[in-house]
Amino acid sequence: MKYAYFPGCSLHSTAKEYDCSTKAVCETIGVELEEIPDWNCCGASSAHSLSHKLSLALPARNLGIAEKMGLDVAVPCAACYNRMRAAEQELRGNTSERESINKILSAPFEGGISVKTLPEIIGAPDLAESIRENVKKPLSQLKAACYYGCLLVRPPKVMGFDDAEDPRSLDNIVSAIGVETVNWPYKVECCGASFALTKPSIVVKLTYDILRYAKAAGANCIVCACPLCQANLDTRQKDVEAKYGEKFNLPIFYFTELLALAMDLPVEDCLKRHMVATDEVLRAPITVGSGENADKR
Amino acid sequence: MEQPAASEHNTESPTIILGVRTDADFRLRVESLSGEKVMQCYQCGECTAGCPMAFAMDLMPNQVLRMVQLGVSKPVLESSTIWLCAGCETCAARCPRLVSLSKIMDALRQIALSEGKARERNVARFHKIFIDAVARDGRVHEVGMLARYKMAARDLFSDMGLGLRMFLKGKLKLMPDKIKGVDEVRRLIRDTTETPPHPSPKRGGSAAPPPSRRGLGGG
Amino acid sequence: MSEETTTIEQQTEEQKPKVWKPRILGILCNWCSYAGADLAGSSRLQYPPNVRIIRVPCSGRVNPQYIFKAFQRGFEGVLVLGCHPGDCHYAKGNYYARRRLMLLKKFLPSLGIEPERFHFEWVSASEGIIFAEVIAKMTKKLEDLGPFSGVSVVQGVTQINTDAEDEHR
Amino acid sequence: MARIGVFVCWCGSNIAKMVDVKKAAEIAGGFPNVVYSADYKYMCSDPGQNIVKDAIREHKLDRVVIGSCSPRLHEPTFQRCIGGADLNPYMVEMANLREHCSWVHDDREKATDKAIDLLRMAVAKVASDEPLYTTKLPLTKRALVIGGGIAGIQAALDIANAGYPVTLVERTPSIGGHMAQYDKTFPTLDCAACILTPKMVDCASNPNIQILSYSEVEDVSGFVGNFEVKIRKRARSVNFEKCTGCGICYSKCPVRKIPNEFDEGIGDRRAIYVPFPQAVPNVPVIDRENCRWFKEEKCRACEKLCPSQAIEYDQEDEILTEKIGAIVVATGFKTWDHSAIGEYGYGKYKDVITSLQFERLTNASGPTEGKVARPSDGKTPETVVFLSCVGSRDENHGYPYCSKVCCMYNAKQALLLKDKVHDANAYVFYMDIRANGKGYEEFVKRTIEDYGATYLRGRVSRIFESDGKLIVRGADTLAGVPVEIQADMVVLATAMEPQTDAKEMARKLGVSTDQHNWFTEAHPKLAPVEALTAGVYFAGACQYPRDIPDTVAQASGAASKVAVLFSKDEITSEPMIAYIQESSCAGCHLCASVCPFTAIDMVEVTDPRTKKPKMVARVNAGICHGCGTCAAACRSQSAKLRGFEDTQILAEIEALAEITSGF
Ligand SMILES: Cc1cc2nc3c(=O)[nH]c(=O)nc-3n(C[C@H](O)[C@H](O)[C@H](O)COP(=O)(O)OP(=O)(O)OC[C@H]3O[C@@H](n4cnc5c(N)ncnc54)[C@H](O)[C@@H]3O)c2cc1C
Ligand SMILES: Cc1cc2nc3c(=O)[nH]c(=O)nc-3n(C[C@H](O)[C@H](O)[C@H](O)COP(=O)(O)OP(=O)(O)OC[C@H]3O[C@@H](n4cnc5c(N)ncnc54)[C@H](O)[C@@H]3O)c2cc1C
Ligand code: SF4
Ligand code: SF4
Ligand code: SF4
Ligand code: SF4
Ligand code: SF4
Ligand code: SF4
Ligand code: SF4
Ligand code: SF4
Repeated sequence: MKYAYFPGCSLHSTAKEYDCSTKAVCETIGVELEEIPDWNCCGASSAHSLSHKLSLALPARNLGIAEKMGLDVAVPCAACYNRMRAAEQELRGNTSERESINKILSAPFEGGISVKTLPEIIGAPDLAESIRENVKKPLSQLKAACYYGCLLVRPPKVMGFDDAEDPRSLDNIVSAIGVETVNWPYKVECCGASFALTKPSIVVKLTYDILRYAKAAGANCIVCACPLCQANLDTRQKDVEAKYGEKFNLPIFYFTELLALAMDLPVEDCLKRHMVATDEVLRAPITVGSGENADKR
Repeated sequence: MEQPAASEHNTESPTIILGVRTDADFRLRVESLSGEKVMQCYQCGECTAGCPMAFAMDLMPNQVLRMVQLGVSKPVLESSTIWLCAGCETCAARCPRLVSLSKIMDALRQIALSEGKARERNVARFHKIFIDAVARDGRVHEVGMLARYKMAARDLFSDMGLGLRMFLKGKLKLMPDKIKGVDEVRRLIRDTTETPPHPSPKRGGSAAPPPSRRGLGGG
Repeated sequence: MSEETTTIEQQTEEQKPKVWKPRILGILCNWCSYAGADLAGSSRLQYPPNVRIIRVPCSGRVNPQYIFKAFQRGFEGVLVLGCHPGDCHYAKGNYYARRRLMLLKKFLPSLGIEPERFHFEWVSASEGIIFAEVIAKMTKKLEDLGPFSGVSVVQGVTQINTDAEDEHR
Repeated sequence: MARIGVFVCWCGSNIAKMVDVKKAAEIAGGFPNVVYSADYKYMCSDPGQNIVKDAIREHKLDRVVIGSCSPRLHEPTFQRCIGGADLNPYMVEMANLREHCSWVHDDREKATDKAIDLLRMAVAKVASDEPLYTTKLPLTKRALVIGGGIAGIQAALDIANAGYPVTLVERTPSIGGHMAQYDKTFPTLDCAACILTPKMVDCASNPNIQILSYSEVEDVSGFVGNFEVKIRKRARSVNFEKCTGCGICYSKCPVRKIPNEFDEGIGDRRAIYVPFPQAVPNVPVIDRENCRWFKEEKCRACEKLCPSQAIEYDQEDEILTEKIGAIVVATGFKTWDHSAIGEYGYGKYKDVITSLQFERLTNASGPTEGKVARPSDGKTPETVVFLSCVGSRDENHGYPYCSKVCCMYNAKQALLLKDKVHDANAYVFYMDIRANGKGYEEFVKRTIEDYGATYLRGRVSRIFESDGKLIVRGADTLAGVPVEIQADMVVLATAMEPQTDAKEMARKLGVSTDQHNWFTEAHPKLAPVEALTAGVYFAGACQYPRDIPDTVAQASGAASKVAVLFSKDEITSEPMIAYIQESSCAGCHLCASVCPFTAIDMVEVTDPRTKKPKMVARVNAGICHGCGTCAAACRSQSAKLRGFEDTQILAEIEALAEITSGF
């Protein structure tokens, strides 16, 4: 299985840990990733706030290059996935728009490939075996609230790989490595990522609700698949705690980090970058001595 | 920051004059930009009920749509709401009449920008700076963009602690990547936006605010 | 008998050089369109006197051969009017009519008949005004088209309605 | 040789002013086969009609043309008139000289020309008119009512009381339908049992009504007055005659925890059961899927305990064949399954219930004996939220239409809640309150003003569980704010939708359904209880969501239609219907496939020439409405329409071909 890999801007900076854990896990379970050469930013929520056409054109360039590679695209970042997938769907259906954008592109996109998100790829049934084989240390000390956020599942007609109101893909993946998952109501609520810079007070409120419900459901960590969600929940947690006077101490993991941990892959560097310390939950009620090994790394 | 449009709005009578001053084209313009049929909405309020940002908005999402139905543009284009919509698509996924309010919000932001009416300037500015950054390097370089945004927003000190923490954690990269195909990206941006942003010629990004335009960086 | 016919022919002979007027055959369904034409009458609407109306129970009754026959017999235009979709007294006779007559319209050019000479429309029992307008418009259209030279290729007709044509000649 | 008379009417000055009636009559007198022509001031007046009658006798006329007003006005008058002179009434044609000529033209010369042409056409047509006769068909005066809800019960009682026998077929073990599930009914809060059970008992005791419960209609053939219906009587496993309804069997059956369909799953029943205590007939059935004897060949407790030896494990389904004259369809509705809505929890939260379940919770003879208790823990809820339009007016998950009754039962249920649990909070989310019936608006007002239910104008976007509460996130669009309610129970007014087998039933009956599978009436305003298929009528919520008053009105309407049909001894069929010329029919089935009334069957006949069997079309005179769609479709001109033969219409066209110049 081989994919054209689109890391997106975040995975090259704030979300490096998502990038390296993704690469490590994919290599281990036999998913080959070839980075799209010279890819550009997908435009994020800014492009479609300014011009609908721009929100199609920026992803189109990447899609065109990937089509030249002859590979479907693997996108780890939920926000990039949303934009890339929306553009793919619209450009495939809207010939005139596609043609007018293709005129500007050096590698045109004709609709020959499609965009997939990492939970969709890794959660595919045919990889289940490979994941199970590679699990060295089941992470049964974790009780996770899987957080999908908005962009991974909505609009359901475009994203469509998982249920929009009660998605299960991340739950299934982390269950396979021994993590217990909780049933909680905030799986798909928005964290306000696009206001991370401009409206911090809003983000703090939204983040608070998410953390609160995760904690109430008995989770000791949150698992996500989006650098924006991770950044919000992780970096803002201190502010939330300060503002609402409530301690959460909920580490926010990328699901790939957990996979890597369970597969005993070197992810120490990743975990160091977390704002909310991870060692406590990972050490917690130790099973099969996995915590110690993780610490050694 | 002075907000002339908003104060004007506030002092005006709240009565909506229909039939006389109704901007009949407004609805059609929103419909053509968004591809949504505005009259399909029957004002149930489900969008408002599920909107995660509603608590911060000045007009509720369904009210925005109502105004568009009536063809009343001013209060909508000058609202905070259209800038506070996170584009989370909760409304679109659940609307019983299959209206995508998030697409309509996109359209309204585009109109507000083109008419220089953006009320939440920081948000509008952020989007602009973001695309400027893409135009500059083809990718977004967080530190450079952040710096430019902070300068433009005259908001240098908030979040300083956070930034420092992130920097120490190795989360912020100092030097930007620039892609080879940046000219192609610039062309894409120029050809698909009504008023293209002007990428600053200097690499690495000076701290200078982007060229001022009414309602955007001009402040 | 022969005397009277002569009179008419003389009359029409006299008129002919004055103004040429197209001749229109109208086939109307009993429940909606014929009633619409009646309403035009009770409302005293004026329309050109060139249409002759045949009443049928339903537009679904209209056999395409009637239209060919009318053109063959020198009518310059043929109109079929029926109930609006959903209003058909027989639920869906008008749908069959639409399907059939749209097909027929496509056929007309191969017979040397301008398709504009045939018109199919929905007219309800309350649309007396529309009926009058349809007649006026049709008349104008046919005047613009000018006299009809007659059916040129007859095989087409035979293809569609072989038996019928021979039986009724 | 035909002998035609032409009569031209002046209509006072209405026609005469614009048409030279004398000239027209004179010229018409010279048309082929015309032996007499006349004009008169008012043809429809008695003297006018006498002129026609006298001329028929005097000039031995065998057919007549009247040049006057629209045939839509006076055709029956002149048919009667010539019938009075011993002509077949169908030997008259009318030329519409008034509505289509004198009233719409202002050029006297041209109008006169046109009038002459119209007479010419009528003469050409009348020449080939054939005498037509109405046919008499036999009629079985027994009605079939399908579905034993309030609609079926009312229709059956009305027909029976008009003196005609009725077979009432009900699928479940008891008649009563949805209404039997309710405690109170809006807008008067009548106790449903008090007004329904007497009717159910009347049905059972009426000598004209045969109730076949636990039965289904298998097949329907034939046509109005002459249907043949096959009914499957499912094996009850209890002898109907012997059972006394003592109830010992179901109080002792060891299989207990089967969710009772009648209680909407809130209460339980046994393997042998009656759905509710007041069931009619009060004879239990054994649910063979759950009975231990049928599953494991163990038990037979009911057999041992039954004091009347009524248990019969070896009963089999029976097929009855009945001759039926008219059919009333009263199969009612079902409610929409809200587990399609993810934002309301996909039907997973125990305390998010449907309105039908709430009805059972408030019913004094229901599973909780009328105590409002939430399903999860049996506690009395303090805060209950009612949601309108769940699956109705919702193109995203459900149906675009309004279910019409939920606004009212929401009000009823909010009121009942406040009545039973005084300090409970009742919140009703609504988009519009559709309270359009007698006393309805007042009822809603009472719920709000006197009982203190809180109405919120908006929809709910999300329901989830947290900390033992149901969090309901909605909006109040009047206040312009989002609203969050911590509720103990949420009641969903789920949409009414057609029965799952409605399409199948429609196929059996030869009737049509709309895009959602509601049965389609013959005309939305003027024939709301009739199907397009003669002899089939609709009653109640099988046609569209409706409440009990409307259902009962429609059921009585359907019943009176049946009584009107049965009041005659034979069925008179219209003469202007289709027939098939079998000698030329190729058996291609085209006519049958286009007939809107499925009036054409294919039958096997012996070809008189080849003496071999062949398939031909045959028009069922009882069903044909005379639209002529078949006649236009037939390639071999074998399907024909009396009164509008191809020859006649072509003759009308041909008649004008003589005129060579423009009009
Ligand atoms: C929650 C709720 C509360 C309501 N409250 C009120 C109220 O207070 N007041 C009011 O006026 N209205 C009320 N209504 C509306 C009321 O239920 C309907 O108007 C009424 O039940 C319609 O009666 P019906 O006989 O047409 O249909 P039903 O009651 O549905 O009866 C149909 C019968 O036909 C049977 N059947 C179905 N298919 C077949 C088949 N193929 N063969 C044989 N039998 C078949 C069914 O088993 C059933 O017995 C309420 C509706 C709901 C959903
Ligand atoms: C503005 C308006 C628009 C409407 N549009 C529609 C529509 O589009 N579709 C629809 O379905 N419904 C419509 N309706 C409703 C519709 O008009 C009624 O449903 C319908 O007319 C009721 O018919 P009726 O025979 O009961 O009463 P009416 O139409 O009121 O007829 C009653 C008759 O009885 C006569 N009468 C009264 N008293 C006596 C007496 N003492 N002795 C002898 N004769 C008497 C009256 O003169 C009258 O002729 C509309 C109503 C209104 C007001
Ligand atoms: S949910 Fe849809 S129909 Fe309802 S108010 Fe919002 S946009 Fe309108
Ligand atoms: S897309 Fe915008 S308006 Fe819609 S729910 Fe999300 S934030 Fe609210
Ligand atoms: S028959 Fe018609 S046209 Fe003649 S008098 Fe009577 S109403 Fe008038
Ligand atoms: S079957 Fe027997 S035990 Fe049961 S109710 Fe009838 S008579 Fe009583
Ligand atoms: S035989 Fe069946 S129905 Fe009878 S008591 Fe036993 S389980 Fe119940
Ligand atoms: S009756 Fe009321 S609750 Fe029911 S669908 Fe109609 S508007 Fe909604
Ligand atoms: S369409 Fe004509 S030929 Fe065919 S079955 Fe019917 S009557 Fe016979
Ligand atoms: S005339 Fe109409 S109803 Fe009668 S058989 Fe023909 S198609 Fe059917």
